[in-house]
Amino acid sequence: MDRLLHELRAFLETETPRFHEKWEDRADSWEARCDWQRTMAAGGWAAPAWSPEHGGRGVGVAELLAIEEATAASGMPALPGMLGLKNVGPTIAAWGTEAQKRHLAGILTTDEVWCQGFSEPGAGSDLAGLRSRAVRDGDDFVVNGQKIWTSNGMYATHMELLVRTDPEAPKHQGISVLLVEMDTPGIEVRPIRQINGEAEFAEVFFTDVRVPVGNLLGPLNAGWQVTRTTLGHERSGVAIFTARFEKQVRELIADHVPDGDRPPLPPALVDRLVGHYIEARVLGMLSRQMMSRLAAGQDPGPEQSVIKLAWSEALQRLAGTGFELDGLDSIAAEQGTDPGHEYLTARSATIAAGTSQIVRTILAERVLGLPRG
Amino acid sequence: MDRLLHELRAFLETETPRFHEKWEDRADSWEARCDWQRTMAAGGWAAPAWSPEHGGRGVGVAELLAIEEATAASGMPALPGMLGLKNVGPTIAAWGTEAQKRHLAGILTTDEVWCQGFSEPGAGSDLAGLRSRAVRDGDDFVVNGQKIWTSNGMYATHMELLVRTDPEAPKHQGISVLLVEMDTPGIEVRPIRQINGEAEFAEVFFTDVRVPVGNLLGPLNAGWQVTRTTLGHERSGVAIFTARFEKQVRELIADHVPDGDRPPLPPALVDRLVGHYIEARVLGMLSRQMMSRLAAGQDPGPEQSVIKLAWSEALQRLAGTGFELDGLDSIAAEQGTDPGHEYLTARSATIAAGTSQIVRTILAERVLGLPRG
Amino acid sequence: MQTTTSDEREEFRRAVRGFLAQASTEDEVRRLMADPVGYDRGTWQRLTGELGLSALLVPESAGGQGLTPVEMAVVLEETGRSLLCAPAFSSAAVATLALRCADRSLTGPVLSGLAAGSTLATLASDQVPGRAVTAAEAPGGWRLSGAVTHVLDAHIADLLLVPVTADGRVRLFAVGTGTEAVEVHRLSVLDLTRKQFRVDLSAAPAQLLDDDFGAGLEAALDGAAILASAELLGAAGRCLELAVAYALEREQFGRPIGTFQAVKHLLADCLSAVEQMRAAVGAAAEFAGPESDPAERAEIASVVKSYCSEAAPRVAETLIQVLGGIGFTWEHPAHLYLRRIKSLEMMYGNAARHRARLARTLELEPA
Amino acid sequence: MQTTTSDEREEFRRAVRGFLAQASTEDEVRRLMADPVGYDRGTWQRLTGELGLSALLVPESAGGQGLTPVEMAVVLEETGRSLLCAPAFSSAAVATLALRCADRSLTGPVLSGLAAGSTLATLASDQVPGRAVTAAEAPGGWRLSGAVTHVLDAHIADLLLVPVTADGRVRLFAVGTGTEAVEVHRLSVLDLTRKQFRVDLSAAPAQLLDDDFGAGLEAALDGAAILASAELLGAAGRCLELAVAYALEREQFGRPIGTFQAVKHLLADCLSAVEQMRAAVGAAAEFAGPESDPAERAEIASVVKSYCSEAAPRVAETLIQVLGGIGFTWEHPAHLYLRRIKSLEMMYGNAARHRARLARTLELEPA
Repeated sequence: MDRLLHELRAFLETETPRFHEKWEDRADSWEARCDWQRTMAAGGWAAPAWSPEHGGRGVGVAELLAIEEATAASGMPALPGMLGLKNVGPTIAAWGTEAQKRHLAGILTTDEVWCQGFSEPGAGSDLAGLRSRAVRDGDDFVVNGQKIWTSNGMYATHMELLVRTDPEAPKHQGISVLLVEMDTPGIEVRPIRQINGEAEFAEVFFTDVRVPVGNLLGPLNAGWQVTRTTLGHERSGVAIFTARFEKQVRELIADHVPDGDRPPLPPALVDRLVGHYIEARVLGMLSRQMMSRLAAGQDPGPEQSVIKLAWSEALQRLAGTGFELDGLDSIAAEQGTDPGHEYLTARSATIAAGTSQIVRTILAERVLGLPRG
Repeated sequence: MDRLLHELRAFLETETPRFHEKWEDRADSWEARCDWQRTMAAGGWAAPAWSPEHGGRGVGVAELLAIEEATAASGMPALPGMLGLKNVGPTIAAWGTEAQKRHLAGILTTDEVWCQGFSEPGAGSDLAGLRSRAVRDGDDFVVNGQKIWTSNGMYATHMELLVRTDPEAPKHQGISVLLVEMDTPGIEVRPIRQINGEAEFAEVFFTDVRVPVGNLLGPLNAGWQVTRTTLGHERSGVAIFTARFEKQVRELIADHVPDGDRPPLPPALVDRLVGHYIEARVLGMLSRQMMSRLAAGQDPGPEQSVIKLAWSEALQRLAGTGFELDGLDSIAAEQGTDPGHEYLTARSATIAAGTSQIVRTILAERVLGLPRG
Repeated sequence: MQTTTSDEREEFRRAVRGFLAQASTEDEVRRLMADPVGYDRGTWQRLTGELGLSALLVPESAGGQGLTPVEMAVVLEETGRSLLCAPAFSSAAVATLALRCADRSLTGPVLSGLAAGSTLATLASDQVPGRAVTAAEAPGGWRLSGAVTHVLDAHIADLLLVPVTADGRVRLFAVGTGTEAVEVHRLSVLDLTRKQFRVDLSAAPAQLLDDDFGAGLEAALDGAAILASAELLGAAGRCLELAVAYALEREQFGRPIGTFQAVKHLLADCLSAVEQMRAAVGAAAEFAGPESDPAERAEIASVVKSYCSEAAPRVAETLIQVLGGIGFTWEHPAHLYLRRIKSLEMMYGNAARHRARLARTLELEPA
Repeated sequence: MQTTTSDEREEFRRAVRGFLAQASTEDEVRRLMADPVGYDRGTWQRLTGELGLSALLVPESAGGQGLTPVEMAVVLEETGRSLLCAPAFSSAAVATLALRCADRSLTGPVLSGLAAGSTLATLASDQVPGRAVTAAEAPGGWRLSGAVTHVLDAHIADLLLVPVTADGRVRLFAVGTGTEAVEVHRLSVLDLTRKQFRVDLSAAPAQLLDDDFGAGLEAALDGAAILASAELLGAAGRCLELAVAYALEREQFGRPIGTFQAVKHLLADCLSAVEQMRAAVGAAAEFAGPESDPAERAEIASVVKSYCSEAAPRVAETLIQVLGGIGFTWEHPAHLYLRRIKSLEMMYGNAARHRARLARTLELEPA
């Protein structure tokens, strides 16, 4: 582990200044972030958990977390192809044909940018209630329907698409996964503007879109199991969120330590900041417990849903405290600022990737064994 | 109103010293409290809301609240026959035959002490799920079954008993009310010891208990409607709870104002006390709004359930703060004290007379119109 | 001072609600949000003309209706409910109430202008740290210099009402806008339906309205906190309506989400909060005028504003939670309510500030 | 210092749990609650003999097992879970840990007695206000006078461990009980399964165990806070099990109450709390010994004790809420758990005290 981190740090020390020299004030642009991903990929750091044959290092979860923390600490931009690297790539590696596995190289280098077509307007928390349909017609599936909340939908070249292929089967058993090129005729992408003014998601409309049968990932009508691979990977990412959350809390506190310029906070706010600190520390302990269980080859246990639930609620409360700490500046400030932005953004924490209500129901039924209602 | 309160205060000024002179340090005993109720009844103050023909004054809700507040302020013990005065009496007055109405005089004077046999072990929040049965046999009903959580069950001479008289009917439509003498053969009363060590409730067992048909209150199988009369009266009592709650909060705060002997509280506790004060003040405003609506002859609106929900949760939180304010004395103190007593007692606030969960469901379905699940 | 019966107030509420249902539709709110002026003059003229909004709080002696904050609270519950974009809150409610708290002998002409709808005023009581406003008496009259911020609707106001503290005394001045000595800088705002500004004053000519406005300013700010609570109530009440409507209509797992206990209980808690806000605003509005006892007014203002500042955001947040993804989109009006509610939460004292004041009132903290 | 693998610890846990399932049944707990002595000597001998409980934390050099607070936390999770009535927490855990934090050259014989099970000790660190304990050195040795309170199991302890502060220095003394100079007064207690006492010392003969126990006392109290958190975890975990079992079995409105979303969500929140407590106790136990860095120990002790002091009561309260009326009866064990949990909440610093210390550590408040 030490040797690995030593190599990574040396790599970052060499490459970081080169990157900044090249991109200067455009370091946050899409092009710059793609360039950085190519650099990371060349060093074997873009997807270290992938097997070496696909350009990774085959590291375990503990190493992965350490790598992610070290990379985050370098202050470099997030990799633009994260969905492909974290979610789609591992799913293709697990279920794909040899031909399909050729996508992996493109995912590493950003030649292919992947998104996931899962959520639909009529099926929010009830993911399996999706209604987009694919009907076999010769060597193609013909797809009709609509997806929503597609992250990176505006940039993507490819989509991992969840469609209903057997409308007669029980809802979890008639779903398949198709690998779709976004420039196929009949696909229309529209950005979704969020309450914070940003548009990181898209709606994607499919009208008689022809997808070759060879693009079916995994068995026909086994899409639910195939997707679970992906969701599993997504969930283990919560461990990284908690590490970031501890950092966020420490930074917010550091910004409000009284000194010559800053007067002491009102006591109720001090106590709230301390409460956030306790929550963040305990969540960190829970996530390290989960990582060490995973590292020992054990099942993750209930921690991942507990972390998702507790983290998303804690993050939202933290944003509320931040709002209050900013005082009247949270509601009106000089031009160029965006008052209340973080507070608004945090509203999605308890909705995206499973509402808090759904996660509680899952914990009660799957972990505590309470009967379905 | 002013004249009424003037008369009451004059009455209390005369009678209070007489009472204390007579009973001295036994003022809290059952006998003393019965004696006090007889004194109040003689003055027309035991049940001022009853009609004059039954020994009341026919006052409206606003007057009633003012009378209750003035009486509570006098520091005299609570009337022991409260259940009869508040709940059973009005129900008999509304539904009873002339013969049955003769109970009213006994209720006033404590010659009759009434309890209510509603809850059953198998039907807690689901009151209408009761299973105690009464079967007609000649001029009697024969009752078998069990009641639980019967307030005053150990003292009562009579019970307003809810039984199933038609086991085939839908559950709300096969219930009747019987007026039962507690010394009828076949009735066994056992105290229930509570978590705070007290025993203010009883379990009551019925084995082939014969109750004359003439003791049926209201029509056969109309017990659910008959009972609603009583529950309605019980609910309007929440307005008095909120008045007491404001007083409790003010007293707890007054006990912790820093002075020479008492150091200032830690800021987090100051803020919690202020929070309790705000809750209590707002609840008081809500309850005065309800009383003035009732006084204007309008329906009470959703306030009564809102008050029950908010008051019981607030009371429980207040007990938690009191526990913390007492420090280590809440967990161990000199002999003769009862550490944590109020905290333990407050556990019942969100359970008795409808759990908070049931009240929320009622509000959602009956006020907001959400469909039954 | 006129008083109204509760029946009259309900009739008045129906009139205001009916008008705003036509005049302040979601489309219109979104149009005005994006518009730099941010209100519709025709609608405002009808509000002042047909409904007498700007005259409501003005004494009859100055040509107004001489009604009380109780009636104004009815109006503001409706403006909050419909997200009205107009200077009703800034000018007809808060600024007019501030004038009612000042010396009557000097405020008459200003109040007459407000009643007639020919003048718009706004209270500018937030001074920029390090640039506090100072007043100098010159031969041509008073001149004010310094900067005020978080001023509502300063771009359309004819008059800024500026309290200035010097030598332990507070004076209230009226400053006419539209001169070079008054520079109005637009701020970025959370609540897009209500514009806010920083205003720089450079020896701006000013009219003295009250030479001893200390108690008046306290009364005005406490009254404003109560009026803000009325808007919070209206906006939160509407959020609850929207959430209930969605819970009845939206299906998940094959049935309306309103059948799920988790949703029911979230909404029942919102109902409890809204009913408590309603009772609190109703009780506090009786104390929001300058005639009430200052200590009682301060206490009830802090109770109601801290309660509503905490309860209303919970209701708006619950609306978004119940809506799920759709509640996180710009197209759904939920965020417009959340933005207005979070802004009102901070105005005229947030919960923390009012709780701290109550701690002093209750003697739990030193005064 | 021995360390164990997590597999060894789980095996050890199974052994302790299996023993306590037989030895600390609800009937036995209720019998001992009512008994003035309050523990069963036979059971205690088996706990010290078969399971080596009293020797667990004693160094090998003093005849103990030389294990760490990590293993003791496993024991205490189980004693909390089974409401064990015995001096495991007071003597084998807290007092033994306190001795481990003191000068090893002087504590050896006492630790040997504890390891052998022939001695019971208890930490007496709470002094009665106005009657602080003073120590005087006389020809026959030290004598202590004053009063200590909230002393666990003082009626059965052979030794009281009394820290005494004088001239800015803390000394640790051992005071033998059973003399007229040591008067033990029983207190009324909330947690009926663990007796507490006030002890009056009147020139009681005392043995000096550590002449400079300042840092040792800090270590002992922080370690005790972590050990108390382990009992809180065990008791709360059991409350959750009881609530789930009842939710599966009890029917209302014709179906098990565990099918209702409101009950599910209450219990899911409890699961979240228990899992977080478990991770926190596991992490903190590594720091509970005297070898760890004092600042790190203090920080993690405050994090885990404040978290568990708030989370565990929520779980016990939820158990009673889910049980409904039956949870409010003396006959149901729920209140026994609530009583133990609320008592542990207050011991070795409640949440407010540890949060205040964290505020200082984080420099949000002056030190």
